[in-house]
Amino acid sequence: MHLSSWAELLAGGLITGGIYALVAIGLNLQYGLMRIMNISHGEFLMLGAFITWWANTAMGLSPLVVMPLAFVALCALGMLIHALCFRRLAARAPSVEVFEARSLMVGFGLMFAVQNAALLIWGGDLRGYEYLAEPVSFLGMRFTANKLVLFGVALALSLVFIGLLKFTLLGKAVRALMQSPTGAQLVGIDTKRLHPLMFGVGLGLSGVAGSLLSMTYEITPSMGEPYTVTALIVITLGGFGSIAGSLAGGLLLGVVEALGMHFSSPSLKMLLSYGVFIGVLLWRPNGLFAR
Amino acid sequence: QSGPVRIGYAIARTGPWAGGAQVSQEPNYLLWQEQVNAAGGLDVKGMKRPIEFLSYDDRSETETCVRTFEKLMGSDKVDLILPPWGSGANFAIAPLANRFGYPLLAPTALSRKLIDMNLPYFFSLLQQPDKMMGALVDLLVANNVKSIAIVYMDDLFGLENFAALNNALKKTQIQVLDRKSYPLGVKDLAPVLRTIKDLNPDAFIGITYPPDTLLVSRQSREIGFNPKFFYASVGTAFQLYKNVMQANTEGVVGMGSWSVKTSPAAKTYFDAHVKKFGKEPDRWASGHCWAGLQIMQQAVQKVGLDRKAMRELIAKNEFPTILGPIRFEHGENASIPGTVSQWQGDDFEVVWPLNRATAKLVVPKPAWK
Amino acid sequence: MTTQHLLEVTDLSVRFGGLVAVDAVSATLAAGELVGIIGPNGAGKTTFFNAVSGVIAPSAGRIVVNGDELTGRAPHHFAAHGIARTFQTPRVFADMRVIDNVRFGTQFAGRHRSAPAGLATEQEILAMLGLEALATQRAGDITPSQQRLLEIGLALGTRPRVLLLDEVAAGLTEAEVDAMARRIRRLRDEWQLSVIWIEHAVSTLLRYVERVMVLHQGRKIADGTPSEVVRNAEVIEAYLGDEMVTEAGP
Amino acid sequence: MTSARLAVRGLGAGYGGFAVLRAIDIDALPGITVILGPNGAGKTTLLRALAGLTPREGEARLDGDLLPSHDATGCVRRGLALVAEGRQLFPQMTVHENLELGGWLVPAAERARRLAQAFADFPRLKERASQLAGTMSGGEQQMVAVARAMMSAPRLLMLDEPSLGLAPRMVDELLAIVQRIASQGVTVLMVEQNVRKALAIADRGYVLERGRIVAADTAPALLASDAIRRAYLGTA
Amino acid sequence: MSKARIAFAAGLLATACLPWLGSEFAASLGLSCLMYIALATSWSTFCGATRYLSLATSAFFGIGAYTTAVLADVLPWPLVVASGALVASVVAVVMGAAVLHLRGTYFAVLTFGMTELIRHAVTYVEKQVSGTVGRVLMTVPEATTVYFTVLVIAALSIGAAAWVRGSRFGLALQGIGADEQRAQTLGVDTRLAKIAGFALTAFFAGAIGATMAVRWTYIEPAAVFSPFIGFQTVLIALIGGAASIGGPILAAIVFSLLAETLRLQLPYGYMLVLGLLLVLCVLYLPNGLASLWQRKAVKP
Ligand SMILES: Nc1ncnc2c1ncn2[C@@H]1O[C@H](COP(=O)(O)OP(=O)(O)OP(=O)(O)O)[C@@H](O)[C@H]1O
Ligand SMILES: Nc1ncnc2c1ncn2[C@@H]1O[C@H](COP(=O)(O)OP(=O)(O)OP(=O)(O)O)[C@@H](O)[C@H]1O
Ligand SMILES: [Mg+2]
Ligand SMILES: [Mg+2]
Repeated sequence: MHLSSWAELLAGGLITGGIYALVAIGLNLQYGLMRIMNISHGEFLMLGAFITWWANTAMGLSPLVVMPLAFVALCALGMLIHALCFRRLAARAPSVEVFEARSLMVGFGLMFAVQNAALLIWGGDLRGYEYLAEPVSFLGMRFTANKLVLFGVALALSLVFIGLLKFTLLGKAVRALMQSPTGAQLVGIDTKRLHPLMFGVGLGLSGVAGSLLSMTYEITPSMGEPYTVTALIVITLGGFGSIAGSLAGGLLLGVVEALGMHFSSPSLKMLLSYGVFIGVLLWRPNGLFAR
Repeated sequence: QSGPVRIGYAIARTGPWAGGAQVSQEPNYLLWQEQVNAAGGLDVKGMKRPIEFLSYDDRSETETCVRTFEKLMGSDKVDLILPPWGSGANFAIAPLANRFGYPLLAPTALSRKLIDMNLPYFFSLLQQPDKMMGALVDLLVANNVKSIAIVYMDDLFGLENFAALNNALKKTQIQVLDRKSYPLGVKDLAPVLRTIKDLNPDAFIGITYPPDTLLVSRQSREIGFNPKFFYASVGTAFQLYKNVMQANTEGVVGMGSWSVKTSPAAKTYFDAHVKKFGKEPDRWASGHCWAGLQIMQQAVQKVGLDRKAMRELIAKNEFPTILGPIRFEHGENASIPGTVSQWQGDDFEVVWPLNRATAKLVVPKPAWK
Repeated sequence: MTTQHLLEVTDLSVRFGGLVAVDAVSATLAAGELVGIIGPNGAGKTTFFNAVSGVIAPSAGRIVVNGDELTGRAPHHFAAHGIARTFQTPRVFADMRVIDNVRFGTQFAGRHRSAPAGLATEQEILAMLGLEALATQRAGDITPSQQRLLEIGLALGTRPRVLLLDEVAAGLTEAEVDAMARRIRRLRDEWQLSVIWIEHAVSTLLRYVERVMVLHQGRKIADGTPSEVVRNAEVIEAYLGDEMVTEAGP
Repeated sequence: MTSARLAVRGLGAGYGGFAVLRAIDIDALPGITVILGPNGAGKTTLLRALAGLTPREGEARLDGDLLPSHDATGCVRRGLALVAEGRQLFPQMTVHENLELGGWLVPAAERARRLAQAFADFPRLKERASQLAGTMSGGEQQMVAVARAMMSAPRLLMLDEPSLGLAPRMVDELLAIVQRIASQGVTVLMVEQNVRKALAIADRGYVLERGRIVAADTAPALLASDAIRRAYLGTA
Repeated sequence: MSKARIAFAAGLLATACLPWLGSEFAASLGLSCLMYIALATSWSTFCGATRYLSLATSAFFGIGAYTTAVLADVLPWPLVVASGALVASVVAVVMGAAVLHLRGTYFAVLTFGMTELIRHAVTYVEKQVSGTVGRVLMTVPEATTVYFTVLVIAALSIGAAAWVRGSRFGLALQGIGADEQRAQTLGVDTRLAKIAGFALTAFFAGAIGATMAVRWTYIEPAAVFSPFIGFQTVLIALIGGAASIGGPILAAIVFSLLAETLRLQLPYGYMLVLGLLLVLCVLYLPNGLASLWQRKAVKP
């Protein structure tokens, strides 16, 4: 294979990896920082995708315009859901472990509900549209423009959140809340505002991911589950709560898959990526990038 | 007796099967019911009775599907049943229907094994893999294709078709440059397509499901892989394919068996479908699904709701349908040969075999735009 | 080998990354001994207990219990060999009743061992600790000081030969610390348990133990009778300050 | 200094209908006030009620400002800090992060200054700044708890058994630090079992028994009192 | 205690009569209740006590199903089911030895990953060996045989759960759930206990998979290793209250019947309603259905 083919292969893997990281950010905020195992993550991603598809096909809006709107809409929805469900759960759960189990169940409930609300509104068949699907050539490599946009946004969002959590106390405050609610109150962290906001942002980011993904993949009401799984794997690999970790973990997974596919076949690739995932966790039980 | 005719079915409205079921099957059921009822009802040996559906979601779960059909046939004792979607569900339901004695005219059961089970009440409408792949290889040979690369799905459908394809290739000089399998739910096939592009085959054969059909098409376009023949099996016949690929559908080949030019009745059906749902039926299984409903309707008209008599009638006679006359042999549709279709302009035209073709094959495929 | 020691620790070291929490400590415990451990905060006392009870694997050194080498084995092997311990921050089973907490050990490490009269049943153990009134309470509902007492109950349930006590008297008033010390003495005197006791209440501790080890920055800097240790200049410098000068003339 | 910094009137508190404290009046001036009492007297409950962690009745004013009931964050905003029983650290975060969060409400510049002060007071914490708080030794965790409370620049500092688990020398150092803080005008309210040492540096003391104040006096007077000696100082 | 036994016996008797008294549909509904009773009960026997959230039920179910697919024509029926259970347990021992040192979400995600790994491995091996992925079951036992097999498995799983709760083994599992290291220092060989418990769970899930497979005629990895089997099991156990025996049983019945009723009565929006009901249930009955009768029992 030519050098340029290699470059293309690796770059393709990185782009896929960037997509994985993008899908994971929202869940990473919710689970990594707040221990809300939002198993309905993929469903909200699906909502973002449907909103974008609908705005594009019905009103002709560009997905890039819809993306911030999807963020705001899902963010608001997230805060509402937090107020209705998770606030009560957090107040009543005797321990973080119990809280996790219960939020998992709420997640399932939301998953059923959201998926089927979408089904009632939009129906069960596959949908898709075309946007920025022209291939772009650079440095002898060819990728579609929408994937490059996806990758760019994934990278930018990851960096923004890495910075936000690194250079402000915000991320630590959110984590603190879960480790010792009393301790957090005693240092003056406003528990009533911070959590809903963070949950909302997490959901908003799922929406952004869905919005962008709708440009390259088909959408159906049941499309969410695989994304939830991907997100979960990526954040586990990178270490819960570490955005940098999941960016690195996502990229790693993308490259491993691309190489695996090249050297074996896509079927073996699944064995390979789950093998890598399990191997990594057995070797570094707290994720690749845990301290 | 003059009450409604009760017809029961379970089909996927939620879960992974819903995408296929909601394109090729349930809309046709609903359209049929509407049309028949609008015409005064189903003709049961001369008496017109309205159709009442007892329809449920099978959640894309075999177990739920089995349980629901047990309820429909065992407890509700419906007059007739309509098949669920997909080979897996039909595998589970066919023996059950046989036990209860309900004719099952399945439009989306694709496995030679199912036919080989020799269940008297089971009828398969869609062309089986050996036929479809045979037709494809004939087409390739006729067009002087020397080398191909195959990508196929890791499930029953993919593997049976792959085996049938290899079988058909044995008698030819065609060289297979690469064969790669992929699993359900794959999200990226670019590395594989790049390898294939470097091998530069005359034809690309994808034995794929709708999401992957789109994936290989999009990604082939992305990396600039444009062989003379670009074949992708399931989903090319869907309107979705046109919606997503737009002008890039031109020249793409796939599994299809009819178009509006196949028969005037097909055109009428097509238009009615578009009118009711605002979307086109797919050019493959939907046609067979509709044909199945037509056959059932004719059988009921002749022998009423005596299901045993219905089975005998269906097994031994030929029925006119939108796809042309259909006759079953050992439960298999013996009338419709394997077919290949191609996107030309806004339609997915049948291009092989020549006696069923609605248009002439365009070769080579024009470049991706 | 002449005297058979119950517990024999040789050159035990525990490292956390670059930090040496326990540094080549050797120590022995004979049957029926009551030994105190003192040392500044972070000296490695708790870590020493962790290693000697199998809770963490040492980085170097050997631990021999009753003639069997147990270095690096899982904690239940230590428990099976008769080593029982308390945790500095109580780790009782919060959702179980107090009495079930004590019963736990009797079902496992203590199952095939006979207990001395007076410490045989869960009730007797609770009575000995003065917790009998709380027997049916949920263990998570009792106060931290009571939980520290219950920690001893958990340990006694395993019918141990060696008891490792980690600051069980923390948070008690002087009078209460004294009562605790007498209770520990009884465990040794009446039931022949060997005890190692960590406590910062030095003046009381030194009055009740016959031997005391001093840890400082992971190393053992002194090991002797209380009166020897309080005169040791290094110990005074590292730990005692002017604490004992006024109070604890022997 | 005449006006009491902290004024508590008629405070009552309990758990689920069961009253632990009744009609408590306390005045604390800038300087150190200790609260003594046997196990289970309600000392912890008193501090938790003042800090807004448990609901209470009665009123508490800090410099005339009403401290809100059952609103810990509100109390912290008004200048209160509590070193709680059980320490309430963030075990999976480093010492440094724990301290930073202690200064959550403080501007960044002030936070940095206070962090430097905390590290100067507790050199051990500086050495271990990047160790997870949950893996620190018992006494070290106590230091983190005290240092964290000081990060928020409180006007009222409440300490629940600050010497718990500390080695004798460390207790002396800690009390010296508390004394220094008090001398800077902070009001310190401290629960201590180490009665002798606590009274030695305190200005005033209250004795709490079974939920009521049974004695209140200056520290020297309490230290001299026979009742106190008998109840809390053992035989020595 | 004896009250519970009487209820158990009565329930058993009633369920045993169902195929004759009720309709085909009632029997098949009963079958699905029994299946989830067995899965949820055996899951919570281990996972409820130790608080290990295992998502591997699908793996064991699928392994059982495949064992049947391979052996159904060779062995008599009871041996087929037993083999399914045994193979699943053996896999559980290997899997457990690898992952049971991890806790919490890491464990959950890893068991999920291993299930997927097994699914892909089975697919791959099948493809290499038989050239296809699915297997068609030609000879299958009578519907009533299937029903009674599941009934026996469910009864055994309840029996096992009751036995474990009163035993030292159960106490060890409980100790592991509360504070594993503390339990170790009190003499529990936690590694052994965990692997044994995990294998026990797998045993029942494997048996159920082996039995239910014959209802499907056609067995393929995507269907029998479907993660939703594992999810539903967890969900039912948690709705019921994983720490009790009655909770998961009741939840299996309530959930199956409710889901089925809603599905039949509200063919379009039922999942929406089901989802909302689930959320409400967690919010207002956070300790599961078991808390309905336990609340009175615990407080003196
Ligand atoms: N898991 C760990 N990782 C890193 N450092 C640790 C860990 N556990 C203990 N340490 C460090 O090892 C040293 C010894 O700790 P240890 O708990 O043994 O002290 P100690 O003598 O019991 O002190 P104290 O009297 O305060 O309880 C301490 O400095 C502590 O911070
Ligand atoms: N969460 C609780 N629920 C019910 N009762 C409680 C709770 N916490 C404390 N109590 C009871 O309230 C009383 C006062 O407890 P508190 O902790 O305030 O005492 P204290 O003076 O701090 O004792 P100590 O010196 O042991 O710390 C005790 O009788 C205790 O049993
Ligand atoms: Mg210690
Ligand atoms: Mg207290």
